[in-house]
Amino acid sequence: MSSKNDTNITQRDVLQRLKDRLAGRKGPEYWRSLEELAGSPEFQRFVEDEFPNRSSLLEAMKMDRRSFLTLMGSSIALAGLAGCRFLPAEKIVPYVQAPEDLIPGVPVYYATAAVILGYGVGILVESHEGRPTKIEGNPGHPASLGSTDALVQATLLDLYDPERSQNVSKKGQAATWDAFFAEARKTLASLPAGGEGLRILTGTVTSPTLAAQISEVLRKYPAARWHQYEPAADHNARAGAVAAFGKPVQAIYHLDKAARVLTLDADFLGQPPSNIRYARDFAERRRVRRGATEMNRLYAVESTPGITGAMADHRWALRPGEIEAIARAIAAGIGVRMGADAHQATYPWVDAVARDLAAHHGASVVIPGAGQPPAVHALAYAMNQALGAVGSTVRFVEPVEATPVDHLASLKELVADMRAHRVRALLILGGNPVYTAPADLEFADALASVPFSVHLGRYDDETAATCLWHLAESHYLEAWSDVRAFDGTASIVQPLIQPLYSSRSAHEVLAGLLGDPIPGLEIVKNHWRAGFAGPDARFEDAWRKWLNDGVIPGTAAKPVTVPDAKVPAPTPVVADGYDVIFRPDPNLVDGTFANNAWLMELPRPLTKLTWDNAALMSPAMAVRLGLATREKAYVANNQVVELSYKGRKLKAPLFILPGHADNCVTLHLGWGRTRGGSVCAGKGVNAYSLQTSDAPDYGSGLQIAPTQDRYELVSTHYHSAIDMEGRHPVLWRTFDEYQRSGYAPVAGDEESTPSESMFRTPPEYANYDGYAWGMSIDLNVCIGCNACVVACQAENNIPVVGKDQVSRGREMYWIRIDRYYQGTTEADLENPVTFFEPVPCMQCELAPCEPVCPVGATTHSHEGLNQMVYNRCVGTRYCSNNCPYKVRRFNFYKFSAGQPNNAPGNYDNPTYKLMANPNVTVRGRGVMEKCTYCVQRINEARIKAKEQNRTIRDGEIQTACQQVCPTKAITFGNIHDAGAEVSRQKQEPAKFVLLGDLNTRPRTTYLAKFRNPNPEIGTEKSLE
Amino acid sequence: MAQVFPRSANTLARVSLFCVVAGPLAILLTGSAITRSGFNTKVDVPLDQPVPFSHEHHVNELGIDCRYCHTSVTKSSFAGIPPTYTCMSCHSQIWTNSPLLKPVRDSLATGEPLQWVRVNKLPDFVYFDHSIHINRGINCNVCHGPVHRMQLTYKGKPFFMSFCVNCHRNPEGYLRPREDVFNLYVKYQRGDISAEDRRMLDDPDYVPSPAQVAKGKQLVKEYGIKKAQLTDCWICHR
Amino acid sequence: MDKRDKSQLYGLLAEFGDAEEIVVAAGKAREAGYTRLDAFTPFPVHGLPEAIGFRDVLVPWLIFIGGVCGALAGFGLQYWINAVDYPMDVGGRPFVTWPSFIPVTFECTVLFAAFAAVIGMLMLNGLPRPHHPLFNSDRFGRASQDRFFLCIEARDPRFDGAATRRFLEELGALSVEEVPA
Amino acid sequence: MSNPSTERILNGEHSYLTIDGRIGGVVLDQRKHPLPWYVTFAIGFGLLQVMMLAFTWLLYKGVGIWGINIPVGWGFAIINFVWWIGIGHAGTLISAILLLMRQLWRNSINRFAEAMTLFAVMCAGLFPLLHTGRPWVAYWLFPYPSVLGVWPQFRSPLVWDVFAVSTYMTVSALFWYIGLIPDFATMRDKARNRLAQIVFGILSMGWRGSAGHWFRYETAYLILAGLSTPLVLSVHSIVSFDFAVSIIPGWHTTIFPPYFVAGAIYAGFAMVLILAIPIRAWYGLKDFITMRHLDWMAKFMLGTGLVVFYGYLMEAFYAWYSGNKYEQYMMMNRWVGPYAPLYWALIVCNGITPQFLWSPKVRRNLAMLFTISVVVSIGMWLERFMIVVESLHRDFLPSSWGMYAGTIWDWATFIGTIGFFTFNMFLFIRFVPMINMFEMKDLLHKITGRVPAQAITQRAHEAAELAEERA
Repeated sequence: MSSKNDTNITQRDVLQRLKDRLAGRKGPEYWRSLEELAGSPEFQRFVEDEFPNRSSLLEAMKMDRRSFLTLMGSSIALAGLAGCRFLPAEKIVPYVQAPEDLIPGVPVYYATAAVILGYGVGILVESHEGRPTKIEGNPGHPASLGSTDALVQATLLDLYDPERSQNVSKKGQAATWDAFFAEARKTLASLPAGGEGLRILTGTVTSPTLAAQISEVLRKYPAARWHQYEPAADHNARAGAVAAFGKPVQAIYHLDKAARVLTLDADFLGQPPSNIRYARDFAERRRVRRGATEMNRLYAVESTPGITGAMADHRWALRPGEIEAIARAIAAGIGVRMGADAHQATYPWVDAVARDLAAHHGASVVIPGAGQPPAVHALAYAMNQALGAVGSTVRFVEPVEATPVDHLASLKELVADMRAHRVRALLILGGNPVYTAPADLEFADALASVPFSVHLGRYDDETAATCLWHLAESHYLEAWSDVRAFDGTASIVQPLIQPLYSSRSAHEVLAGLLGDPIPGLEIVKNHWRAGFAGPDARFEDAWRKWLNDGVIPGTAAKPVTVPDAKVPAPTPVVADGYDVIFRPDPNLVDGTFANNAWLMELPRPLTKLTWDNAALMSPAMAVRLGLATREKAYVANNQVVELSYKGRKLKAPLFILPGHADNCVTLHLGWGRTRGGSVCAGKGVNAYSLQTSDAPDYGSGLQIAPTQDRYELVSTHYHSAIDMEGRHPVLWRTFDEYQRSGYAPVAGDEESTPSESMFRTPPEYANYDGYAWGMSIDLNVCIGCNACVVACQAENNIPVVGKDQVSRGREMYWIRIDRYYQGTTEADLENPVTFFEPVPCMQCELAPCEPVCPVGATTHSHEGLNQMVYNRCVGTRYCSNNCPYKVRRFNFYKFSAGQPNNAPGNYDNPTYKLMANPNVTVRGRGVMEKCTYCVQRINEARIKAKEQNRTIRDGEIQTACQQVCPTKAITFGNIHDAGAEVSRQKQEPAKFVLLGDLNTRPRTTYLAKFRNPNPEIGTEKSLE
Repeated sequence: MAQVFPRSANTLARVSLFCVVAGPLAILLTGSAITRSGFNTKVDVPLDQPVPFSHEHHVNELGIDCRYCHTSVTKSSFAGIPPTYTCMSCHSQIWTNSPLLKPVRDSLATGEPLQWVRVNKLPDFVYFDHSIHINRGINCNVCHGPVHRMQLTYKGKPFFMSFCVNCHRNPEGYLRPREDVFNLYVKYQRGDISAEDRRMLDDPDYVPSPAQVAKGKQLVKEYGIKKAQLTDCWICHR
Repeated sequence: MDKRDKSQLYGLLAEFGDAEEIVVAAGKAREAGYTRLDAFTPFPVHGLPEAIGFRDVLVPWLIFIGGVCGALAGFGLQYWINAVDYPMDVGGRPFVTWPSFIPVTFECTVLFAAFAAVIGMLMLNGLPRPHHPLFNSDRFGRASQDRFFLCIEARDPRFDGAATRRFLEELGALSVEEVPA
Repeated sequence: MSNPSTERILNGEHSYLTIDGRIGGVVLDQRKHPLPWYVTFAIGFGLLQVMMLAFTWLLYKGVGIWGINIPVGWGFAIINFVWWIGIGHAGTLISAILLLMRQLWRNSINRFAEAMTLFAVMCAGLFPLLHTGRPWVAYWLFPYPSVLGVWPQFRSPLVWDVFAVSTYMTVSALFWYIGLIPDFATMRDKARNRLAQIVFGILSMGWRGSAGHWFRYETAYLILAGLSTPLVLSVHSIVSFDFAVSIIPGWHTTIFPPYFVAGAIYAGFAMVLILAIPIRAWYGLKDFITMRHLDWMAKFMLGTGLVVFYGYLMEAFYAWYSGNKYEQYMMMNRWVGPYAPLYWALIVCNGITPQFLWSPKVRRNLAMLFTISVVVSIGMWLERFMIVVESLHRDFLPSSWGMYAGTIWDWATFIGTIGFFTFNMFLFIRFVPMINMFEMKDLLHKITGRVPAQAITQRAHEAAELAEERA
């Protein structure tokens, strides 16, 4: 029992001793042992160091009673205890010494950066007594501007994932960090001079510190080599730049300056890490208000339908191989000197597009897609130069990557060397190459020939299984690091919580190997101190400021001037049989997020598929192949097809996707995992097993054979709603019509609310002079990215229910994004106009759900909220039946406890308990739930305002969905305040009410969708 | 045929018939009585604590302010339980080796926190915020009973919903000027406290006088309390 | 007969073969001035109550009162809850939406009335009464099956053991027996 | 037998004693029960176990074991609830309404029709309770002064249901018991077995059948009938409000109350026939439940069946006439949507089948009559399926449309309650006189009585006057 005054134990020793005690323990057992440990003096002192946020783990385990009970108790309480009866006697445990700036019950926010595919997105993390519970965007960060996306939101779940690898293991046997470092140092020492045979494999590295550490390794072992492979990175852009300018420069687009945008198969609204910023900038030019005179126009050429194409004013679905030809034709049209092989326009609209782009010199931009060959990128660069875009809508900057190399080449080289037994020690820092490497490289068996292979990763995945050593990697919320955003801006990644398990960051591992094992904080801090111009005193201030702001000023990538882009010779179009297209999954990307239940269940933006990927193809193609009938072409059937490509075969369920390019099949990567957690293992089919290194993005020569197998895919849109069933859930106009009509109201009689109601609302409510909450959703800038869905899930403790339950129509999302197609003709079927419509609870003033509740569990508040009281609900489901919007969700089982079949990502698991928002009740079995307009945030703001004797300011309350929205499509506020943004939007002629004719008087209203088609290409009439 | 039943059967029959009707009624009434009784609510039942802490001694005799220990009561939903250090800030000087305080000293020595038994507990679907109630001049005793008189701490009021709703419907009787919230204990100690306030502090079944209600109405205006809203479900349940 | 054995005698029970006879017999008995008499039949015989001079109109009134109480209780409860105790905005409806209170009010009316009917009928009939002197008679069992009985109680001022027995036999009773008290 | 409509409602040469013997004998002589009783009872008992199992599992796991989902929040539970409640209605109708209409033929069937009502309502009552997500707090639907200070929400049809169904259950039980008292007395007096004497003695409350008893008895009974009549109409109207009050296309209709009540009586008579036809054979009660009775009931079925069919036509008409796109789509969806086969099956069962009853031959053919009754019962279940499921599964926003199918547990619950019903019904047959004996005797007297009632009353009055003169 060490006494208070022995002070010569440094914090690290303490950590080390604890870690040693915990070494080799897993999962729940580990938790218990921590609980036992929590009281021990060294641990006590250890958690009371200068960073209060780091004491969180201990509090979570012992201190924070109230918040904890909110979670543990509520399920019991909701299991039918009315009032305060029969609650178990419980302990209330204070601190021994309270951390300085921590007020129990009051959340604290810390700035840090989320790491997505190696790039940073600035975030603010809400922490309750040291438990990170919610991620918000950092308004000061260029890649975020206060918003985030589904991926960033979901990284919170990753942190608490109980299936993360929790320790060091050798050949699957539990080991210790010490054992690893000992063996590693021995191995390194045993290498021939210069570290011959030492290899490091990483993904994209933008972290200055990590880059420095790696180069230090390379300095120490000159013969060692560093390889990089990031499957979902923008390889072609790099190659394209090299082709066009002879050096790897990076293009950054400024869509807020662009009046005309042409994407060549580019999903700039959906592709991380720049999607959040691009979406915001794009939306800025697209909002249409009364009197608006301009609106940007988006042309999209794409093969796999994506949210970018869905937003386009003109969209053409083409085989990926045909797009270069289009690019050349348009390039020619806007005056790029093409030399001899100028391609002739193959489509009537090409010239119109070219003219339109050219007409907006300096205000138009062409964006090449990640999936397009370098040539297309080079062409795009050339077009942008010709359009005078460079400097306005496009900037060329130094690459943000520490060392921009051709990843695929780098990987191939590594594999070759491994086969030739030239690799003695391989250090894989992050990533899962065994799974993500193209099939033809057969990475796994090459790796098997490496005597000393180490894998540092968050999961015990395919690579971990193949390597000699597996090291648990820390989540970015538990380890110090730094990272650069897509535009180069650097941020310090500061942890909010002690590592939940015995894990370490890449920094700590490298430092350990370099024989100088210091904690991550010091590694990162030292690196920046070294680079800091000025005295240490000022550094400390700067450092504190960086941590506080979440960005390091002046670190954005430097602009570079580029010569005129060389236009490469056309690549011959090979089109035998069908094309196969490999695309990162919209939610799982390359598989990095595969074990994240939130993202697994989250319906894909267009297919609305959950828990599976599929072979996507166009209706016409399915009909031609006899896989579907013309009448039912758009209804998902359970066919399984066998895909044969370059001698490899893969069976995949078929999903018919309107708008998919003809004669090609899309497979989303990231699925069909064999290891790496129960959430991802065995879900979907592995597209990598068809991918080859010579054509990683798409290739021709695919054969498709129907099989007798059937497989049930689950899509949350039971109805693919190809037309709107004679209904008008979404109203839209063309921008031109709207202007010419003099901004006439969009909603006709049929859609608008009757002025009369049968009953008089009690004056106490009708004439209430306090706040009146309302919401407005601008469909014109909603890109259907799902960020709001996940944000809501994180904020409101919404459980995951699993594929089986989703297939029964029991998903729990409080806000859903409806996807509608317009048009019924076959042409429409091949390329429909797509609409997205987020639907939360409408908070009707004359709510149909309320009068039918027998126990008054759902009633109206004076502020106009449709209150749902879980603890009063008996679960008759009558309210849901009577809700015309079907936004109510019911706990058919105790979903919060993972029932019926241990659905992951729920709230009674010890780790997930830490994640839950203590201000929102965790719902038990048999109760109804629904969107509350984030009433916990409203109440918090109201209390704060009252204490300061003021009224709540406009914008002070942000609902979770509003806060996360990259395009700021959602506005919330007090509609009694005429000056409030939401009130202004409700005055817009574009305002309409969903199912207004039912006279439910919703507080949530919409702004109509506008489309801005090019009159030269064929004028469309909007739905009348 | 002969008599099947003796004469007594007549009375028996009538009595049993009566019981059939009255019996269930009686059971229901007993049930509800038990629900409301201390047996269920644990009101007035001191719980066994590691240290026999006396609020009366510290508050009333020594006049220590509530906020000295319950630091976050004005800032947070959670009133806060004093860390060991707070106790020791005095008890490192006085009663330094009183056997009663051994657990406290041990806690400091070992770093093992004190484990108090929770006295006032709300169900987890009820979201009560101390700071706003204090801010609106609601004295601790309104909900916690005569704390300043408790030698051992016990639950002062049954936290039934009807109890909360009663005050949320007519707050006037319980509102006080902000500065008085903690001041009242000082006044009480000095003895220059109004009879009304004294009753409020001492009497668990305190019923506000008309005069107080009138004053309260003033405060409602001053604080801009929207009375109607106070009984909306989502004020307490989320 | 003297007081004593009159006191231990309940009355004379005459047995008849069918409904018409008992009505006639009952009528005759009334003519003869007997007042404390009662008739027992296996099913309701029309005219018999009048014949023995039985009148009672209490039951309908009890039921009516029950119904009124029910209606008031039903509507009153709903009104008090929604207008006084905890008025809430439910779907923008007024606090007192009387049309939607009708069903419950109606059901309460019927329920209370029904209870009044049953309890009233039983109590006025002095039921339950499993023990009764008449059950001392061995033949009385058939009153619930196929025979019709006329009983002249010993309490009747004009009751005279021998005379009354003779009177009953003259009425054509199949049998006349003394029922001990 | 010749033309049933001219046939008598009491056959054979009967005296009061033979009536008692034939009916009461069934109960008093426990030894001679026909084999079918044991078979059917065994089946019922078995299915009852299935129900118990289903409900246990339900309480353990939650309503998730059923097929319900969003949008179809109500499934079998509510379908069965409405179905059973409907069946119950015939009993009250026969005993109350026909009594008021002085229909003598009701006497021989009202007793077990009422029993059927009770047991059907028991089955029905289980569902509203158990379909809730948290049955253990279902008592919140009753108004009682709770420590929460909150009350039920009386605008909700579900609260109306609670009151309607519990009142209906109570009043039916009282009505039934009152009707039994004189018969219990008879049993008491017939019984030779001491135990039977005591049991029936207690149940009969010492009934002596005095003129005064009978007088008050008849008043009370008549008024109870008067109360039950509007009650029975209100109950199914209120049940129909569960749907009519909502805004869902296919639910939101004013025609529901009459259409539901008619449907209820329709289903009820079908069930009475299903029970009566075999039982009268097994227990040799053909004298009491004659072809005339069956004929009458068949005609009732035909009549109510036509009303129900009219209801179906009206639904279609309103859908078209309203010009409301949701209503119109709802109707189209019933006709050609995924559940169309069920809809057309319903039309065949409830619309076409009963038309056979126009022919006296069919009405006289027991096999046909029995089959038609079964078909009608199925049809009425389908009707509720159409109303509950087909309206919900495609309402306003295509994005939230869904499908519904009952799971094995849904079926277990449904079949189970049928077992529960049979179980109760056969206990009743064995231990309670299944036909009202005193009313049959009354009937016999009315038919064979020598002296017209008026004359008797006349004579009585003269007697009374004379007596008064004397005094």
